[in-house]
Amino acid sequence: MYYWILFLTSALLTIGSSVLMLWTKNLIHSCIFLLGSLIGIAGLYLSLGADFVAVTQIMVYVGGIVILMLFAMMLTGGKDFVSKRQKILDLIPLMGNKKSLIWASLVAFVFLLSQALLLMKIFSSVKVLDEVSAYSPSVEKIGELLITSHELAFELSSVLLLGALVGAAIIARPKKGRGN
Amino acid sequence: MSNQALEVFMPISIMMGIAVLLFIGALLAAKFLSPFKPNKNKNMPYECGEEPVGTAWSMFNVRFYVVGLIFIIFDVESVLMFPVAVIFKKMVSLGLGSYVLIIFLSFVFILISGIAYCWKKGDLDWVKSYTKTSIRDAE
Amino acid sequence: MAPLSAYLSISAFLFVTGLAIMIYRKNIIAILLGIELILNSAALNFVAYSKYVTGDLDGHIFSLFIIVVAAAEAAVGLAIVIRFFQLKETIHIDEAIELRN
Amino acid sequence: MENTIGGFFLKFDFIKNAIASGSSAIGFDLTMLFYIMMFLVGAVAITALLATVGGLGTYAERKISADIQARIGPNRVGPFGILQFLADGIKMMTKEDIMPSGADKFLFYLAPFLCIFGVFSTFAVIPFSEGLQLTNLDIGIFYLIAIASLVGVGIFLGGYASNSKWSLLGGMRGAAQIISYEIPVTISIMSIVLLSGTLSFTEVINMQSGFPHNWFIFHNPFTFIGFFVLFIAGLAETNRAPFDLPEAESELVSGYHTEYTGIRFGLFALAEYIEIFVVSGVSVSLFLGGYNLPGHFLHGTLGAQPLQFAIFMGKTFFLYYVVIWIRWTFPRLRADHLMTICWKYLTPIAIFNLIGCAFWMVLFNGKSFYDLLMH
Repeated sequence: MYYWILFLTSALLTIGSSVLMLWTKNLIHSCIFLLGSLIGIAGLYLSLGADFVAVTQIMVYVGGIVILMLFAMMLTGGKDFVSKRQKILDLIPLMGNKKSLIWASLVAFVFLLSQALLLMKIFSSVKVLDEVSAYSPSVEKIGELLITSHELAFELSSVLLLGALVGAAIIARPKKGRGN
Repeated sequence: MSNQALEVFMPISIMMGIAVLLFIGALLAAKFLSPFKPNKNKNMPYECGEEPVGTAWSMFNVRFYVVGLIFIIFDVESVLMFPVAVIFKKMVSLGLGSYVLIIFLSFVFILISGIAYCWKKGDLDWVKSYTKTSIRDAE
Repeated sequence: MAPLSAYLSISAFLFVTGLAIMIYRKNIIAILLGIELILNSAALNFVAYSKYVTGDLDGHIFSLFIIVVAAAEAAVGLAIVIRFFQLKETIHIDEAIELRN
Repeated sequence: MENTIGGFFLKFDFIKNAIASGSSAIGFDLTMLFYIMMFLVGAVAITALLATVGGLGTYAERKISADIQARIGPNRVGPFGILQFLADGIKMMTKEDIMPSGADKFLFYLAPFLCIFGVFSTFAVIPFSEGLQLTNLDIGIFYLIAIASLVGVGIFLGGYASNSKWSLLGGMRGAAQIISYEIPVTISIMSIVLLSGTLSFTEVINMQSGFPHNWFIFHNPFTFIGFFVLFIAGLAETNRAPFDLPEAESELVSGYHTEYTGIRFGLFALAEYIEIFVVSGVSVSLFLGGYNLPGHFLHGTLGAQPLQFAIFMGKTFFLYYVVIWIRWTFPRLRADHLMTICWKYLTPIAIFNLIGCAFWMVLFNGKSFYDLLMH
């Protein structure tokens, strides 16, 4: 019962926010709808029993990435973000006229169909477990995995983050001599 | 029911629901109780009594972004460190303390080297460093 | 429990929305928002498969690392956007044409 | 399910028997219904408690500040003015809710909601007593850190949506301050997680079995420093003096809630006062022994619940008093000093504590300082 409430609310929040995110003209509203969508995805993780991943999602995205994006928006233009709605064709940068659009969508359709036929075999060979395991707390198991079989990835991720920190700090830092 | 234990998260949903209800209830109550007589002067954004000039948005310093950047890196690293911290005690009791200590310390050390770099380059200073370097360049 | 396909459809929907945002918007930050959605749809797939197909926690670990990479990507990407704005005074994607031709 | 408020009460035989007989009389299992009932009752009780704490917080603030400044303070409404908070609440309800022209309507509504939402959600895991903890999650501490960060988004949006220069400056400062000070808080808490090996509040509290020498603050020298790091950084996260840069009256009028009037300002204020309670409660639970009676006295009985609740509230209100005391004693910091304190003092100290705790675990096998001294 609770599972269904959680699942349906989260799914509705996720899908609704992502549609609104596409629909809205204001960039800051778009970012807030992204926030709603991410919280919905955290709820979906929870409904899958991935409690640690769900909380990580809230911690990193809500507390970090969304605020970082809002900061970046304030640094780059504030209220100028309300964009005019454009015609459908103008929105597709690479296909300026109707003819090329129609041809391209035809080609894409055929391509997708053939891909789907090919991949169908692989997907149908995936066996879903008969008995899905019940929820159990996952932190300790994740900790054990992180220092045993995934230890290299664990250490490398810190190197990746160091690189991101140094690189982004160098890029964003004001150049010397240019006063603030 | 395969999801019996998932219901330990139910109080969280209930508290969230109560927060939503409280917010809506407070707004509705205020709507009925409070007067609503807007006029142009009342709705003007406060600027010490002057007429507001321009939009509210003004150019912000990039240091806000740098602070957010350092924060997010720390945040992500702490997320990865929490599971290891949780099993630290268990590993020590199993006699694997030094192994997990080395893993943990090497992770923390890379984190420290990041913040040390930013410290040295003056990203952690809120005001001074940029002007200092530019003065030195001018000389 | 909801079937695996329910999660997969939500994830596919998120992916398409993210892709649509990347095409629809000309603002670089909006494009980064779309990328976040796409990364999240991938992470959701990993967790769903680890619950329904493999039954172990490797999918969780993979999602964690996706979140880590997403954070690093957002940090560097936004830094580039800010630097771009300082140079061009705009963050419209069509202005980034230095490397054309 | 044993780890929730309902599970605690189901441990007692007479409740269990009552439910069993009730189930057999009606014909279906009442256990789940009992859990949901307990959740609802507990949640409503905690909400009522929070509203009172938030209200009495404003009263206590005014009364204590009056005491410090040799004034009398509110003394008209009720005995000693103790009903002042009700009068304040009614006043806020009846004030006009002004929306500044050019404001972003949607975000203007959303900002106080995010603050309230973030603060209230934390109370699902805060342990008031052994029984009165809505749910004892295995990732409770981590969840609390994560969900509390919604407040930062709320403050930023409050500043942005108002279309006022003061608000925007205050909101940017507030968000920057909150995210900066989250780092020392997280790392200090992590050193406790390292020592206790769990993320659940109840287990952390049960490891500190009552007498002060078992508390984590006196566990080793590093945690002793860690407590002060956590408390100072937590204080800064609540945006209170001396860290109230985002709402500094003398420079930013009122910061991110300059344009907020009436009930929405009230909600911001409520969130702030409850957040102080959260910070104090978390410090008490993690470092000062939480609700434990000395030496697990009466542990696990129904009769101990009021006592445990009183002990937790007593410790928490002591820290609450310290917070108010600090506010009216210290001058406000300068913006650059604020960031210097966070990044150049608190964060390195917190990391040093973390490394120290890790070494302590390996070298002394996790024994406390007192244990090493005695044996």
